[in-house]
Formats: sequence, structure tokens, C-alpha cells
Amino acid sequence: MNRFTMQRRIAIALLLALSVGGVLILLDGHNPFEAYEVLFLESFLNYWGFSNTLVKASPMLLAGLAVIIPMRAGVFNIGGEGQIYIGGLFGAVFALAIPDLPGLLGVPLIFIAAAAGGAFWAAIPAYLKAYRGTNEVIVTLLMNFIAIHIVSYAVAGPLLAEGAPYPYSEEVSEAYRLPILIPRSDTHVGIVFGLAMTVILYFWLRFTPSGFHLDLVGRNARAAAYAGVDQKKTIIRAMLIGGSLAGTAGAIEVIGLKYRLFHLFSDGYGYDGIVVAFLAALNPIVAPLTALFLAGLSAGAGTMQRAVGVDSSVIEVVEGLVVVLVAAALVTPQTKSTSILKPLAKNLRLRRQTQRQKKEA
Amino acid sequence: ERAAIVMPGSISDNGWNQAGFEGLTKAGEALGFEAAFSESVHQPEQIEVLSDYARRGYDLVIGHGGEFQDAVERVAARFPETMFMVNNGLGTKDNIANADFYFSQIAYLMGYVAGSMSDTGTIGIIAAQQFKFTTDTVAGYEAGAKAANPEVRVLVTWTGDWDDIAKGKEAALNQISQGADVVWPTMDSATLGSMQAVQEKGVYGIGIYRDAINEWPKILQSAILDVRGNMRSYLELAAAGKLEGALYRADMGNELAMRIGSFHPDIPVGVVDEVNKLIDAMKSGTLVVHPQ
Amino acid sequence: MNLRESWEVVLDPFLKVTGIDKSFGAVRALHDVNLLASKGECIAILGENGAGKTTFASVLIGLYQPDNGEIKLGGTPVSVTSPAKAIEHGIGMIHQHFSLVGAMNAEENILIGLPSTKRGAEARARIRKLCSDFDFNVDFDIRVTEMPVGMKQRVEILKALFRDVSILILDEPTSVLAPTEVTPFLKGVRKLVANGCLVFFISHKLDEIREIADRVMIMRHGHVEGVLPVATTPMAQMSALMMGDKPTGETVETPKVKKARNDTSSAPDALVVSDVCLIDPGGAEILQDLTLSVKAGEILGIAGIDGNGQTELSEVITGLKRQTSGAIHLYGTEISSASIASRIADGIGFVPEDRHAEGLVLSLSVEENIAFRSIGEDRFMSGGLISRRAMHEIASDVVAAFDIRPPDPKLNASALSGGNQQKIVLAREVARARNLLVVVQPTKGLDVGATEFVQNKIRAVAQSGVGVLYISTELEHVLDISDRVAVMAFGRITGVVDPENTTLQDIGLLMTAAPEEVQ
Amino acid sequence: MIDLVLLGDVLAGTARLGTPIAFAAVGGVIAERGGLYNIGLEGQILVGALGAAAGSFATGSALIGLGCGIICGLISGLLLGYMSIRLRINQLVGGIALNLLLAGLTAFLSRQIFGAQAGGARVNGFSQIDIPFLSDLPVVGPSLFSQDPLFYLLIGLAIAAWFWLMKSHKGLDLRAVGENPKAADLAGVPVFRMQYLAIAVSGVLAALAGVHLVLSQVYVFAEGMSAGKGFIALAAIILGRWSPIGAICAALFFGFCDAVQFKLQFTSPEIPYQLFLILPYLASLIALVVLGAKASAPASVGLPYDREHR
Ligand SMILES: Nc1ncnc2c1ncn2[C@@H]1O[C@H](COP(=O)(O)OP(=O)(O)OP(=O)(O)O)[C@@H](O)[C@H]1O
Ligand SMILES: Nc1ncnc2c1ncn2[C@@H]1O[C@H](COP(=O)(O)OP(=O)(O)OP(=O)(O)O)[C@@H](O)[C@H]1O
Ligand SMILES: [Mg+2]
Ligand SMILES: [Mg+2]
Repeated sequence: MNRFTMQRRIAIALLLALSVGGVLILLDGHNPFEAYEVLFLESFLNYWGFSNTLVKASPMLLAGLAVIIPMRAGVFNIGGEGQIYIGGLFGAVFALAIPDLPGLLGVPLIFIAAAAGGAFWAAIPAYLKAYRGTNEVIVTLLMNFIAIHIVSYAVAGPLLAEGAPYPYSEEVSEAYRLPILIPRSDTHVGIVFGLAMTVILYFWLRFTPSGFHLDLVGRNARAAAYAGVDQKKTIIRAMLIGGSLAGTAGAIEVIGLKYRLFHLFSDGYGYDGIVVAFLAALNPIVAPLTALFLAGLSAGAGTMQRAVGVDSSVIEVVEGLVVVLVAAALVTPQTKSTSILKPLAKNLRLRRQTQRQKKEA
Repeated sequence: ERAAIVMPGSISDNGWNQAGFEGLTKAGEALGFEAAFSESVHQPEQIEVLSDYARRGYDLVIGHGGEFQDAVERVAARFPETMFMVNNGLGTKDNIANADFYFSQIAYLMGYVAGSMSDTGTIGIIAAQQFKFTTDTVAGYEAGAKAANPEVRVLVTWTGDWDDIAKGKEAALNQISQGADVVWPTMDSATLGSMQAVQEKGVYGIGIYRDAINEWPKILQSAILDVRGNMRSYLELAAAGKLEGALYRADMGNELAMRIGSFHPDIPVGVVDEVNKLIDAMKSGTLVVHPQ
Repeated sequence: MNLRESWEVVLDPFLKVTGIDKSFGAVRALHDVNLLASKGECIAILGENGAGKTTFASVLIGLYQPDNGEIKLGGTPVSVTSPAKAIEHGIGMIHQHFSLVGAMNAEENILIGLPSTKRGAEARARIRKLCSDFDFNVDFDIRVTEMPVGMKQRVEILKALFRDVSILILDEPTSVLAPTEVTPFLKGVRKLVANGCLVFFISHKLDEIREIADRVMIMRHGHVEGVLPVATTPMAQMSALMMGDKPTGETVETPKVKKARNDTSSAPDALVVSDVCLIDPGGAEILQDLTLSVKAGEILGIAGIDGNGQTELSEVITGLKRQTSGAIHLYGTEISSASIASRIADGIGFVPEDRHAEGLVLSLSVEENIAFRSIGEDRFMSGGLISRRAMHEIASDVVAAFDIRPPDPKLNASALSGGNQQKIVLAREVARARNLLVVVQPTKGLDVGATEFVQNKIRAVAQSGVGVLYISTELEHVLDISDRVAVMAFGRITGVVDPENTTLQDIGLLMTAAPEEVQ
Repeated sequence: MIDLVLLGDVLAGTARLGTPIAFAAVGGVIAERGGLYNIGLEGQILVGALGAAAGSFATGSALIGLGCGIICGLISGLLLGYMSIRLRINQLVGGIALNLLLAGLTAFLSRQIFGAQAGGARVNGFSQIDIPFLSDLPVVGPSLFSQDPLFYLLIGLAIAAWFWLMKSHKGLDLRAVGENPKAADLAGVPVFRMQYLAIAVSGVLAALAGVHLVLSQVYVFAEGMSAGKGFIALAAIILGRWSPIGAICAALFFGFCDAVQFKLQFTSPEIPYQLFLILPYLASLIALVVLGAKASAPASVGLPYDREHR
């Protein structure tokens, strides 16, 4: 599958999606072209739009990595969302409990606390998977709901800010807030942290024995065992790494964007991470691109509503379509003739031949 | 004048968000506003959405719900020229106004009606999630009910979800099976489920936001938190450019914004009179419901 | 011109294949394959590893869609767009790499996909009958995953035979059958041929080909070099066609230079296995106080019918399984409870029985497969990091040395032919073995040349002072290479013989020795 | 005595809360047994709900509503099938995207169909059917034997699905596809047709969950009324060990815990309500660990099958 046809597939896919979405936008009484211009230009080429894209991209990237690493070890972590919440909780609790450290000391500690929180939340399914063979998908999934309720309790109870009209905590002290990357915007350095993690993990997987072994376990557990890799330990390691990454995503939301711990502070970033991860074909180094794509899409969607007034329901449809068709475009057929069309055409041709022969006979 | 409202949920939720949406659009038409809205805006986007409207030159940007308080404060500091408003917010600044409801007050009245109409001596209230709005409402409701009947038992159910209709129904059925014969659901879409249960089990319900008896025959009384009306009152000021960073609190004294609905025919005149007395007492300030 | 011969041979062609091409990316697996075949004949397909035999079969069975060419059955063109279609046309195949559902038992595997009418009670009876006709030993109560390779092979065979077919393709069906099973199986195939079935018999075993094939179709680099009557064609011509202008030094004709046995009587014991027992979770005794020793530089062959504990023995020695009791010593130091990793570090090379399940990571490239079991070793590292360059260079050398095709270390292992995959495993482990080399079925699926080459490699390893444990069901290969041969049956060593002066009968007896006789 | 009433209550609640999850879960089981993840359950519930509401709204007939719901489910199932089987999109991405798409589409359409009243539009549904005699039994009678038709349909489906999957020939073929599509293909099973069949059935069952919500419980459509049931169903599939009956038991167990937590809220209001809301999830988790449900997913679920790849 050479790159040219690849690009063409993407183009065709997008066109299809957008024309279907365009019809809905028309039905909704707006100009599709205007809407699309906003959707694609504002989120990347516009100063504010792009900063917003970056704001969303950083948790998505970390959440994506939190799926990629365990998946490379054959563990399917859909618990990113829960790990984000617990990470955010730990980070916030630390920040609020010890409010007066210098930033250079406090921020790293908050990250560590958050990572610990996420790792702790991931350790439970990891242990159950490694030592009891319990299916990790269900455990991580259930624990997401539990985590959200735990945070809900924390911010409505013990952490509730004085007289707050909604469940949220007090503000974290100035010193702990992540520096702003793009002036006058809310784009904090979280994305830089995410990129650093990306590079580190990419090299770890590719150039270190431990990373290489982790990958083996995911590809063929028996072969990995035959190569002397301890599968249980590897699974646990992978999940702990994944959990910590998601946990830091939580911290970033708290000390980078909201400065408080909020009820429902993560809007499904953990699940976005799954999309990020698989669109990137589980390759860390590609994850930033897919994260940017997804973030840009959702940022642009918001702008579409504000600038053009497109109904949010229509926007969701367009988002869904774009993701599906980009995913379709990114699928690389393993062999040349995966298309069924050719055999079918041949099938027809031959049928006709045989009929002709029958006639002649 | 251009105004934009940012809502946490869907504009067709039969509840808080729908009320806010209609409030702005209706008032907008009446007062010649250019009105814009964003629905289902979640935590991480609040700041960006509010800022973006300010950037796009809207004169008034409304955060619809207490969850916007913090984001509005942050954004308002950046756009001193723009006027901001939080519905159900907390506190004010030069360019942050706050439109609040005296929830416990009207809840007290609902509680009083429920308490006096309950034969079983058990009534219920259903809420999605614990925070100022709901806790005040529950407190007022209980106080009112006790005022009508000191022995009354008030069941409280938290569903954790504003829009899960099935859960809303289940919650109501549970309260009814526990003997509640008056149920007040205060969620959004989920309210429909509860009302369905009320209807099926033939007990009484209490409406919220609008005069629900028009849709559900078994409604004793409705707590009309008229977000439309409330917004109308401050939007008029905004139109005249007189809107200040003040607290626009809707209480029983402000008919346009907060009032009770029509009484169910089953309610004896006596009770009606008492309720009206209570309202007068509230207006005159002789009756003060807590939390304020 | 050979081709023309064959055209005349076939008077009424039942199957006519013309101009079949098939490429995978750059690899030209088949090009311009033509063939005429009639009912009731058995055509052997002979060719080096990677010649295109399996690909050709896969095209006939509808698994691969050819890029060009056409297939005619009884004069009418047919399009085999799927195996389902192939089955409709009465084409069946036994696959080189088993295509069985691990989670299901033999019966279910055989019945899958059949029309409901053919799945009733009588069907089950027929399966049992078929089984006894070929006197196959198949356990119908266990799931396929729990079966030894040989039994899987037998199920695979039954599956194909059960669908009464007019064209049957056998892709290296005997590669893991015990000698005792091969003969009745070949008889059975002959019977099918006699009943008018057209059989394609893909094999690297010339004696088997001689035994049952009428004609042999010789493939080379995806092209048919000739289709010749087996009876009248000398070996020399076959291998010449098969290997092209390569020096035919490695073929079966050239009398083997009898290997100079290096005297190991004084050498230290490389491996000592003492009273090892292995009891599986089900309570069955897989290994029963098994004792053996391999001297440094010695090749100890283990002969026996598949499923008598050979696999488990190899796994116990290399640490993949933990023995229930007994001890294992490597050069005097006990490793009975050492981890796999530490045994790898001790320089134990291991060629496992199932290359797909554990020997290879099919989704990794050839070079990564050549490295993955040795990744920590200095030769693959530089500055504490894996050196991809070193990996590539080492792999390139191996690919050249072992003549792995296509010679591209970056290709996915899954893309290689069975024999070439086997070569990867062997190359890796032979290079790794510093103290001990344990090989199971090393020559499985290797062509004649490759077999000889690998045998020589193993000899060389032994000569360098490494102890070798050579486990195989291919008796000739065992006898040919070993210094001593231990025969295994029912999880015990039933006897140790000197390959020089022993008869196949003796060994046959030892192989089938009932437990009580073994004391 | 009072306890019996309580028990009856809880059982009834279990049936109400568990049924939609159960429908979706059985759908998921069929799909995964055929080697396809159906992460789109959540969205398909919505589609079924909207279809049912619209159908019944337009015609006033619950049966037609049921029909519309089923058709919508079928279409959404085939769409997901096309994405997973033909386009070979990663099945998780595909499912998640489908959920987004359907959430939007149903919201959009409901606003078009029901207009201003949006969620407010009530529709005709099924009324509960009392099974003679049985429904007069104490405790279980009113709770289990005077349910809506769809509840009985569920029970029927459960047994049918189990029999088809585990005992029928086609069922064996489907399971073979889920375990090892190549083996099935080579044995003559039309792999892709089987998968299309499985995913279509799966979509219909998920849609029935939505139909049940609308036509048997609340008689209105509201945006996002699936409220995460599709994801709970995913858990139920695994807790039920990929067996239709197991999945239903798991779903009902979840419903039971949910019903119980509502009761507990009254008995001990001092405990933070979040704890009660957690209960069903926590209980399922504990059940999973106690039952030690090993990871025994169909061997090749989620892996797109490519005939020529080896
Ligand atoms: N699915 C595939 N993808 C890529 N390459 C393939 C595929 N199938 C076959 N090939 C290539 O086609 C060539 C022929 O392979 P094939 O399996 O037919 O050889 P073979 O004659 O069966 O060899 P062996 O005796 O080792 O089984 C090989 O070079 C192999 O790499
Ligand atoms: N590679 C493929 N990927 C996705 N879908 C496919 C593929 N091949 C076939 N299909 C679809 O599945 C249907 C069943 O194909 P299958 O191969 O299982 O049986 P078939 O008899 O070969 O079908 P056909 O008559 O198209 O060859 C085909 O008609 C086609 O629509
Ligand atoms: Mg082959
Ligand atoms: Mg071979």
C-alpha cells in the first residue's frame, strides 16, 4: 500500500463523511462549507483555536499512551478514565494538603502523587489479570464508574470548597499551576510533558531489552515465555506504567486547566485515549498526531456551534463519521488483493463464459 | 446587543437546560437580542467556550449553572468589557452578575402542600446529585412538610444521573412502594420517568420549572423556577445597558421569576389559603426559610 | 520440454490449470503455473522451501486469489473465490500448518462447516470408522489444544478425508507422523487414488514420493520445472530440476561422508537428567523417573512415537515446564529450579516443537525473530541499548548462511514459507547454544538440501564441544546423526542403542514397548 | 411479611433495571462469539429507543414501534458489520465512533420528529401481561409474572440464543469463526456471511434494549436515555462468560444490586449516596473475582480476518 493511494483513501473517506454530514447541516439550516471551514481551519490555523486544540490534546495523548503500553503487553486497559480521576484526586489532595512548597518542587511531587494514584488504580486489574487470570477489560471498565463516584464524593464532601454552588474543591495555590505555553491562552505545558513521554516510551520499546520483552508478551505470550520473559511481571509493569500516565493526565487537568478538582472533570478522555491509541496503530511515536487530530476535531466541533450555530447533535454525527472514515482510510491491507471486488468480477466473467459454452454445446 | 448562553446539558431535557435555552431565545426575540447558545458543554471546555464568546464580541455571556462560577470568574478577569452572568452562581464582581433562586423558599411551599396532602404521612423527593441547588431544595421541602405535619416522613433519593429516565422511574417506584404518596422529582429528563411512575401508581407528583399539571394530571402543585422570567428581568436591564455585577435573586417576591403553579382540584380550599398565607409571610419577610 | 511430455501423458484432463501467477508484494510466489491432471492419479509436488508449493495448493483451495490464470474442472472454468466454493467443487486439503479450532474437540473440528444433513449420529460413526481404517490413534475427549502435534496432524487428515473429495491436496501430511503411522496412511491415500480421486502430495521425502506418486511436479522459484513420471525419472534429474544449476552436492544421491565421531568417552557430562517425573494437572504421569545424560560434544538422539513425553522432556530441560520431582544438572551445576532466563543465559539452545506457537513471533520481522531470544547479549547491544544495525547485520549473515528465502531480514516472519520459518528458529538456536542444544523435530518441513545442511550444522555444534539432545520422530535422521540413540515410550527411556549396529525392528519394539515390559 | 413485600419489590426492580442491559448483553455475546466486538451497543440502544418511539408516535401502535426499533437496530448492526468486516476498521475505534455518531443522530432526529416538546412526547407502549395463576403467587408473582411482553421475549430469546449457539450446527460454525476464522473458512464456513449475521442479530438485540426502555418503561424518548447501559452490558458479557444465559444472569444481577441500593438509601441516609451508586459496580467486580471468571474470550475476537494473510 504505497503512500499515494493511502492519501487518496483518506481524502475519499473524508469527502464521504463530510458530504453525509453536510446534508444534516443543511437540514439544520446552515451552510456546510462555512461550517467545515470553521471545523478544520479554526482548530489548527487560528491562534485561539489551535491553543484550544493543544489543551485537549495533552490529556488525550497521555490517555492514548496509557492504552498503548499495556496493549503492547497484551493487556487491554480501558480503565484510563478511572485512572485519570484517581490521579487527579491524588494530585489535588496533595496540592491542597501541602499548599506552600515552591513550584519547582511541588509540581513534580504533584505529578508523582497523581502517577501513584493512577498506578494504584491500574494495579488492581493488573494483579487480577496476572495472578488470577481475571479479564482486565471488565475490571478496568467497572473501576471507571467507581472512580468517578469516588471523586464525586470527595468534591461534594471532604474537599468541597467553601459555599461552592457546585461540587468542586478549593483552588490549588498559584505556585502549583502549570506555566502557560501560548500567551493569553489556557495552553499549559502539559502537551510538552506528553511529547516527552511519547519519545521516552518509543525509545524504551524499541531500544531496550525490557521494552522489547514487553512487546514480545503482547505479540506471542508463549514465545515470550520461551524467551525467558516473566509474563506476570511484565503485565503488572505495563499496567503500572499505563496507570501512571493516565494519572498524570488527571493532574494536568487539575493544576493545568481547572486549578480545582471538579466533579466530572474529565470528559471521557480515557475513552478518547483508546481511539488515539488504535488510530496510531499502537505506535507511541504516532500517538501525538492522532491525539492532535482527535483534539482538533472536538475543538473545531465546538467552534462550529459557536461560530456557525450548528446543532451540537449534528456536530456529534460529523465527528463520528470523520473518525470512522479516517480509521477506514488508515487501515493498511496486509496483502494486495484484500478487496473482494476482483474475485467477484472474475466470478461474473467466468459465469458468463460457462453460459456461452452451454449455449454453444 | 448580543448575548450567548453556555449550558451543561441538552436543550431538550425538559428541565434546567431547556429552560435556560428558551429563556434566552424568547427574551432575545422580544428584546431584539442576537442570541447564541452552546449546549452540553463539559468541564474541560467551559473556559474556552466562555472566552470564545467574549472574543467574538458578545456583550453578555451567561454560564447556565453553578458549575460555571469558577470558569466565569477566570474568563471575566480577561474580558473586563464583557458582562458575564451565572445562573445559580455565587457572589458577584464588576462584570459578573449572578442570578440565583431562593430554592428553599419555594421548596418549603411544595413541602407544605405535600405534607398536608399525604395520607400515608410519607412523602418523597428525588434529586440527581448533591450540591447547593439540591441540598437547599431538599432542606426547604422537609421544613415545609414538617410545618404542615410534624410527623411526616420525607424520603430522599439520589440517582446520580440527571437524564437516566429508567433510573428516575425506578427511584419514584421505590419511594411509592415505601409508602410515599407524594413524590417530587427534581432532575432533568429523568423527571419524566418519575412522573411516569407517579401516573402508573396513581399517587401525587410535584412539578418543577413549569406548571406541570398541564402535562401530568396528577400534579398537586409546581415549583415554577421561571428561568425564562428571571433571565427576562435581567436581560431587559442588559438591553438598556443597565445590567450590573449584582445578585439578581429570584424569590416569591418576584412573581416573574419564581412562583407556584396551579393547585390540583383535590387540594382543599383550606390548604390553598394556608399556602397563600405562607407566600404573603414570605413576601413580608415574617417567614424566613433556611438555608437562604 | 518436460512440460510437453506431461501434456501428452494426460489424455482426458480432469483438472486444467493454465498461467497461474501470484505475487505477494515484491515476492513472485507463483508465475505461469500450468498443469494437466486426470482423475485417479497421484501427483507429488517437489520443490525447495519457498518454491511455491503451498501457495499453489492455496490457490486451488480458494484461499488465495491468483493474479492471473484460470482453473478448469472437467472442461468448465471454475472460480474458486473461497474455500467454501472449493469444497462445493469437491476440492479438499490437508494444511501444512494445521487449521484447527483449539478450543474444540476432534469431532467438532471435523464437522464444522458441513451441511446439517452430514452431521448426524451416523456422521460420528463414520469418523470413528475412518479413524480405524487408517488405524489412527485420536483422543475424541480432549480439545485440540491439549493434543500432541502428531494427533493434531491426524485430526487435520481426518477432517479432509471426511469431506469426500474428488481432488485432495496433502501439504506435507507426514511431517510429524510416526513411521508406524506413515505406512497405513500412504496405503489409505493409494486407496483413494484407486477410487478415482486426484491427489496432490506435497512432500520433501523422496522415498514417500516414490512410494505413492505416479507423477512428480517439480517447482522452483514459483515455476513448474517439469511434471515427470516418478517411475522412470532418476533422482538426479529430479533434484537437478528442483535446485536448478546449484551444485547438487547436498542431494541424497551423493553418498554421505560418514561423520568422524569425535570420541566423547572422556568428555564431561554436559547434561544429566536424573529420575525426573512430570505429572500433569490431570494427574497423568507424562515423565516417569526418567534418567539420561549427554556428554559434551555428544549427540544423543531420542527416538519415539510422538506424544510419549519427548516434548515435555525438552521443556523440562529448558525450564518451560517444571518437573514434579528429580534433578537436572548442566556441567555438574544443578539447574533443576533455575528460571528459563537463567538457562538461556547458561547457553542452552532450544528448538521447540511448535515453531508457530512458540518458536517464532510471526508478526515480527525475520531479523527480530533471529534476535528475540538473545536480545540481551552483547552482540545485539551497543551502549546499553539494542543496536538495530547490529541486529540487521547479524540477521543478514544468517539469512545468507541458511539460504532463507526471500532473503529480506525486514520481511515479516509470517510471510515466509514453512521451511524457511523453521530455518530461522534453527539458525537462532544453533548460534545461541554454548553448552547444550536441545532440538525437537529440527528437520520438520525442510527440503532435502536444507535438511542435510541443518544436520551438518548440528554436527558442527557438537564437534565444538556442545552437548546435543536430538529429539525427532524421523527415525532415519535420528539414526543418521546421533552418537547414541535413546528410545522413549510412555514417558520412559525404554532402551539406549548404538545407531551403528541396530535394526529398525529393535527400535520399533522399544518404541511400542508397553509400560510393564519396561523395567 | 414486610420483608417479603420488600423482596417482591426488589425482584420487580431487578427485572425492570436488568432487562435492557440483558438484551444488549446477549447481543454482545452473539457478536463476540462470531469474533466481532460490539462496542456500539450503547448507541444501538439509543437507535432502538428512537425507532420505537418514532414508530409508535407516528402510528400510535406499540407493535409498529417495536418493528421500527428492530429495523433501526438491524441497520446499525449491518453498518457496524460493514465497518468491521469489510473496511476492517479497528473494532474498538469503530464502535466508539458509532456510539458518538448514533448519539448525535438520535438527538438530531428526535428534535426533528418530536419538535419543541422533544422528550416530552409520550407514546403508546406495551402494558404488562399477567400470566394466569403464576402472577397470583405471593412475592414472585407480581414481580416476575406480571411483566411486559418484552420481558418474556427476553427469556424466550435467552433460551433460543443459548440453544442456537451451543447446540445447533450453525452455532458451532459461528463459534468456530470466533475462535479461528481461517480454520472455519477452510472448513467451508462462509466466514463473512456468518459474521454479518452475528453482528446484525447483535444490533437487533441491543435495539430491543432501547425498545424496552421506551415501550415498556417510560413511554418517551429522551436524548442519551441509554445512560451507559451499553457499557454495563459489555461487562455482563464477560461476567456471563460469553454465554447468553450467563450474560442475562449477570445483567439481572447488576439490576438486582441497583434495585437494592435504592432501598438502602432509605434505610441509611447518613451514608454518602455515592457509596450506594457504586454498589452495583463493586458487587459485579467482587462477583467476578469470587467466581474467578477466567479470561476465556473467543480466541480471535476483534481481529479482522484476512484470507490471504498468514
Ligand atoms: N501470505 C503470504 N504473504 C507473503 N508472502 C507469501 C505468502 N504466502 C507465500 N508467500 C511467499 O511465497 C513463496 C512461496 O511460499 P510457499 O509457502 O508456497 O513455499 P513452499 O513451497 O510451501 O515452501 P515450504 O516447503 O517451506 O512449505 C515464499 O517466498 C513465501 O515467502
Ligand atoms: N475479504 C473480504 N472482506 C470483507 N468481506 C468479504 C470478503 N470476502 C467476501 N466478503 C463478503 O462476504 C460475503 C461472503 O463471502 P465468503 O467468502 O464468506 O463466501 P463466498 O461464497 O466466497 O462469497 P462470494 O460468493 O462473494 O465469493 C461475500 O459475498 C462478500 O460480500
Ligand atoms: Mg509449504
Ligand atoms: Mg515445507
